[in-house]
Amino acid sequence: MPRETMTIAQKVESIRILSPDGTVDKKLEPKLPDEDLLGLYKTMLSSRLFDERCFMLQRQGRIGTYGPTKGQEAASLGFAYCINNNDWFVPAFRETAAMLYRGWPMSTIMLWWGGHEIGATPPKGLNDLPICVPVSSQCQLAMGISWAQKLKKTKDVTLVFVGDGGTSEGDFHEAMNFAGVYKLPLVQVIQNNQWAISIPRHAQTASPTIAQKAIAYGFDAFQVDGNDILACIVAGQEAVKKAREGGGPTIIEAITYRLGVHTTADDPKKYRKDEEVKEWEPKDPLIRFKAYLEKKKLLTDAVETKLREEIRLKLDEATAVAEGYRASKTEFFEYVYAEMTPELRKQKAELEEYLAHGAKPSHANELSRV
Amino acid sequence: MPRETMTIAQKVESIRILSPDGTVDKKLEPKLPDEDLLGLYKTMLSSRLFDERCFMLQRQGRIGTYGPTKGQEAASLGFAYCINNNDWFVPAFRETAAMLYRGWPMSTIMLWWGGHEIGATPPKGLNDLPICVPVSSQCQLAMGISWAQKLKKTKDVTLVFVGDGGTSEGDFHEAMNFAGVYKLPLVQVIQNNQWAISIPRHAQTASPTIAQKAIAYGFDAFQVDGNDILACIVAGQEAVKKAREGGGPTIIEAITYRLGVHTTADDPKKYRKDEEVKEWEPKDPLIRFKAYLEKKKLLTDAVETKLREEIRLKLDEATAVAEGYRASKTEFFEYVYAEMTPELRKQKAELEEYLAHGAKPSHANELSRV
Amino acid sequence: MPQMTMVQAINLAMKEAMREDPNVVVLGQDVGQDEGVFRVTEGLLKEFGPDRCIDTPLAEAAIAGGTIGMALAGMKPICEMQFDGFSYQSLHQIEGHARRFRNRTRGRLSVPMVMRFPYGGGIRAIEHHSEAPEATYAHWAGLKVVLPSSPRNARALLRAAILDPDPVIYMEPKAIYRAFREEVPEAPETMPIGKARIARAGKDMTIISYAASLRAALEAAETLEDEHRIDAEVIDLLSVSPLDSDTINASVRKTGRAVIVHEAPRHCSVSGEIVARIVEESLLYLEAPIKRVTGFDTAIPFFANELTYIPDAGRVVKAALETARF
Amino acid sequence: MPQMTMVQAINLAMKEAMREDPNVVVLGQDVGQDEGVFRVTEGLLKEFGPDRCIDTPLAEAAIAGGTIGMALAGMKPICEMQFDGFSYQSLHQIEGHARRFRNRTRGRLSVPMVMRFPYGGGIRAIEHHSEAPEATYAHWAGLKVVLPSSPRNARALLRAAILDPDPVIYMEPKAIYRAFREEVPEAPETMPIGKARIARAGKDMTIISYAASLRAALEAAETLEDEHRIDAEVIDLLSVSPLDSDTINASVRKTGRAVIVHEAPRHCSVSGEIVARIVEESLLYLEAPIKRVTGFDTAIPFFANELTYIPDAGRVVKAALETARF
Ligand SMILES: Cc1ncc(C[n+]2csc(CCOP(=O)(O)OP(=O)(O)O)c2C)c(N)n1
Ligand SMILES: Cc1ncc(C[n+]2csc(CCOP(=O)(O)OP(=O)(O)O)c2C)c(N)n1
Ligand SMILES: [Mg+2]
Ligand SMILES: [Mg+2]
Repeated sequence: MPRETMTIAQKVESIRILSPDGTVDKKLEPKLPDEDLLGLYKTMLSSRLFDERCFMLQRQGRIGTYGPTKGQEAASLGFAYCINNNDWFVPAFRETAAMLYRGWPMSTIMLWWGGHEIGATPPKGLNDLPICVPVSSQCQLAMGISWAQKLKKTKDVTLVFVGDGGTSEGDFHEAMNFAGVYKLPLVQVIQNNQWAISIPRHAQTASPTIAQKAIAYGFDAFQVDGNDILACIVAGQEAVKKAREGGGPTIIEAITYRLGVHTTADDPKKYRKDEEVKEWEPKDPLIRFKAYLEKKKLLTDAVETKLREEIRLKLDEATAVAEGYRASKTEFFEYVYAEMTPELRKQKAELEEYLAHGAKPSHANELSRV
Repeated sequence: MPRETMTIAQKVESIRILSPDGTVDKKLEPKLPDEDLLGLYKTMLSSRLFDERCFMLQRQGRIGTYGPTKGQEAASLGFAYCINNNDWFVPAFRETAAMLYRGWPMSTIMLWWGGHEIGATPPKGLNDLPICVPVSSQCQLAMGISWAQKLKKTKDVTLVFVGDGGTSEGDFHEAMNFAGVYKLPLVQVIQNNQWAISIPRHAQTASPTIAQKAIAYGFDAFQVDGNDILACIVAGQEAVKKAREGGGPTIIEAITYRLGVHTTADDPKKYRKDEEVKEWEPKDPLIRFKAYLEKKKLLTDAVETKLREEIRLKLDEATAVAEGYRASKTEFFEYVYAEMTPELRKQKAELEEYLAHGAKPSHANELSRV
Repeated sequence: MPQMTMVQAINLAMKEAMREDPNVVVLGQDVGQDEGVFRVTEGLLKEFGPDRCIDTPLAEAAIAGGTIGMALAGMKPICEMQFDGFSYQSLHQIEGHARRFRNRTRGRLSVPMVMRFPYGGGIRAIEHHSEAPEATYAHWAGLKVVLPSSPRNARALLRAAILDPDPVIYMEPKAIYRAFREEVPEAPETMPIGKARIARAGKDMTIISYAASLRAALEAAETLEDEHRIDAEVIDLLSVSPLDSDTINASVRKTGRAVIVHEAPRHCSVSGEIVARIVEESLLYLEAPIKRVTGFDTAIPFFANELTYIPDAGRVVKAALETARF
Repeated sequence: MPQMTMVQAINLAMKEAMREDPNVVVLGQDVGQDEGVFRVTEGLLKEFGPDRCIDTPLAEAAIAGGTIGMALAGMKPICEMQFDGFSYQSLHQIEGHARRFRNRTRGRLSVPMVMRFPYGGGIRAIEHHSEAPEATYAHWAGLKVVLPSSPRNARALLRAAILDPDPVIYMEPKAIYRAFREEVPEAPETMPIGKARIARAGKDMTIISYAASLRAALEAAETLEDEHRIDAEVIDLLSVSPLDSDTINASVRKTGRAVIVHEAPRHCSVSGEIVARIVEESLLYLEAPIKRVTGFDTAIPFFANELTYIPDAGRVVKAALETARF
């Protein structure tokens, strides 16, 4: 004062390490063990092929609507790589690659898209929440989980995902503000895939970057090339380290692109040009990472073929497990509370009587027939 | 990219024109007509004395809980001065000075605090919403109103208020984001009075200024000395002009201080030090503006005495009007819908029968006895 | 008279209103370029442009609150929640503001808005896309809560909702969005909100239902007639707030027996209210307990099992027979 | 045994739980330094420090969502909404997450949290501070909804809520926060959630109520006895989800007559549900229509007129006499 332009203390850094043709910035390149690099590639490929399989299952009526993650594999996997099993992992719904890396069985994820609660049941031993549908609501849960981590004086962190569209929700704002106030060990990744169904990024918010929203909460942010898994890993590791050491939360905007449909129920031709997709196709995170690994002599066509074959077998197996799943028709009464109430017992009996007395099952509840 | 600190395009400017002792920054001083300056002072004084009157009425049990605005008169009035009757005015609940300036009868505001719906009824001819209790929810309404103004291609603007605490709510975020996306003619003032009941400003958000939250929404902001009415007016006029000309929204953080209690139900001794209040007392917006007007020879002790007497008479009159108000006991059935439903007619009859048949009125509903 | 689906009928009602009144605008996620995830807003952007058919960012409370603001400022906005399950994100704006303004300003301000959304289960959708929240809205005075059951009444009721001076929550049973076609008159028509319809006249028992469940009720009535010689009257409520007590009670006084069918969970639902209204007015006419065939007091199961939860004709028949044989 | 008010009893229950289990934390607006706007959290910050009694920023959905997250991560959090009317800001987190996790993860994850808030009218508070939203929560399976009526049961029920493995919404009738004192045992005690209490035994009629309305019910029962020789049984529900049908029906089967009293609006409320449960189980025992003495289907009036809206003993007596003389 009296009248001056103020300086803003928070900072936003941008990072890219691997360019689309697989050239690496040597100064920024993280030193990762070879087996990790190959493992990451295998997970990305698994995710891509899982997408294709589910797409087909959906088209054949064997699962319900499916939301592919094609093109965004690096932008979830790179961050999941930075945390361990004690840390919490909170996905939105386009983090298949990260979920596979965390250890979710393919069959479980298939069962979620197949309309079964067992698909929302995290595997034992993982501190993971399941897929979350109400956009951005998971940010509040993750904030609370990281709060518990801090209150319990663990050294654990929470990694949570949201889309570009999700940043418009009140839940995102409130969660970020709390994270800032309590300096929570929270890493908030925003998968900015340029679209929220038909709403393009520029119509979602007037802020030129999403990363800069962190300034509103008093902490720093990264904007990374989300199709560059090395950039995701570097930013993720720095944010996780900061969180673990008590330095508080970080927002990471990962710039990526949804190469496919929003879900199998969507027709992107209604709202976006093919040219735009064509432009992004060469920036595919798999192409880029593959080129990098090839230059490093870690990947050859022979290895790729072998990997694909391994994954195909796993997908066949997962499909069989998922389609073999038989859900009880009435078990949904059993998990409303730890103990069934008298009213629920009555209602369950009512239904059982109906189902027993020759009432034709009104539909198939097996994965293979829905 | 590859790794760099990004520059932020949005800017936050700070403004102070009148220092606490009434010295003016000549370069920044707005040229306001003398009668306007005196009118503003009279409104500030009216608001201050209204506060004192209501405080007394509350202590005597003649109205309910009352929320004083002492110390914050400039931070609402300065902005209300910048708009006209066609513009919309959307208060939170600490904008008494602005409401008086807009033309709300003192008796109406008293009746709101006295527990009567008539107190929430805007005077005819004003585009005003009444006091809003759910913190920050009014920001969404104001956003919608300014959206209507833009869609209808008017040149009108909307002025809306919220507290520092209110900026933590999801509603604030969503409204600001929409305002940015649609470039709405909205001026969002944040009365940062350092407290949200017992929560100090620094515990409300980790962001060093509230003004910088505008960066998250892609537009510019001001941080003004909210106890300096000239600074409020200058920032307000620039923001209103920008809005009117299609330049979109502005956030204005007005730094002020709640010199009194949160409400008459509150005991600030539980959470803040007397010294802090003592520090802020000399920064009182009335002291400062009075000194300025005295230096300009617009105000003398004689004028002040006359003004106070005029206001006292108006307060007496308003108190009499408010205490003379008699509400119908059953009219609350009549405004649920434009037309009463059959069920409501039945319920109303039920109540009327009860009230008619000697049922002792269960309480007094006159202002003077509540 | 053209034949159309409910989706087309709703679309038509919006177009008619938008042509007549420039203050009518439509807003929501993906309602413009994408024409709505169910194509309910097809053609609106094209015909009325982006100032009348507005794509919004992803924030339900802002869509609702912004809509309320527009209505306060003299417009006639129609907002869409993309699914029933996300309308919860905006409840505080509807509860706290939309329903209150007329009363708290003694009629000075009002909120003539419509909030519409796809409602209920049965389309194999993922979590949170199959909710039946009508009781939540109906409990809050100041709102009207409308649930059409066919293309023709969907169009007439949406017109009524748009013309209504108060906020209307309009729930579109998505399971029958395209399930059948119906003749719809050329000229715009309207229907009073709060008036139920006798969907099938009968004398032995009253089956009360609404929205997609009406089909199970009607199918059950056929079975009852064909297989059990029970002549059931079926009432289609169309609105659960206001609730048409008169039509319900007139029927129950005639039949002495009632079954209520809806897919929302049972506890503190619309069916409880209906039972209370019948007991208050017509207790002495009752010849059997009133049965409720509803969603159970659980979350609706994920879709593989959702039809076990949603009442079907078989469950209605079973309850009706128990009622008849009481 | 010490005498205490409900505020003190609730405070005691929290202290007891916090002493026993380090995972129990309390969070909300002004719960720490200020000790709560009603002083319900008095002494907690002092005894347990800022990591156990946490002042939060002003954002209800974050308080609720953060609490759910803490519970998922193994803690036992108790969050406070400052008033009933602001709990609406957090409904989507409660509906969408708190109530669903056990079911959607087939028991793998659960949400052992308590949300507590001051409930109802009668204290001359401004708009949005006098809401009675129990039906909204009760409609959502997976939640338990508890409303105490006296210091002793407030303490026992809050303890039960904290120990409960599922989310409990605990509503504190603020009109009786300090209205009377009651003896409370030295040792912590608990009560089963979902079990109603016979507050007054009687044989001629059943009055069903809960929370602050129970006082109107009991006062009415005295008048009925003294002035009309009607011996009313008064049931205090204590929980509206689960709802204790057995106790209600046992009483109505004995008395044949029932009046239900609550301050929430009537349409699609708890009283409708109670009528339905009685009709389902005990229709043939009913000798008169069941009367509902409730808040009206309007917003609760601003406070100058709120007592006209909230049921008082006179309205209960009137309804009871109509029921008795039917
Ligand atoms: C609260 C809420 N509103 C609306 C939806 C419907 N919906 C599902 S995904 C989506 C777009 C999300 O966009 P973004 O956050 O960018 O994630 P993306 O789909 O691009 O991964 C919408 C509107 C939802 N699931 N939740
Ligand atoms: C949504 C909501 N939550 C809580 C409250 C209770 N409450 C009233 S004022 C207030 C503090 C508001 O702080 P701030 O926004 O800074 O405004 P100030 O009171 O300082 O003017 C609170 C918590 C409320 N009115 N609305
Ligand atoms: Mg996106
Ligand atoms: Mg403040």
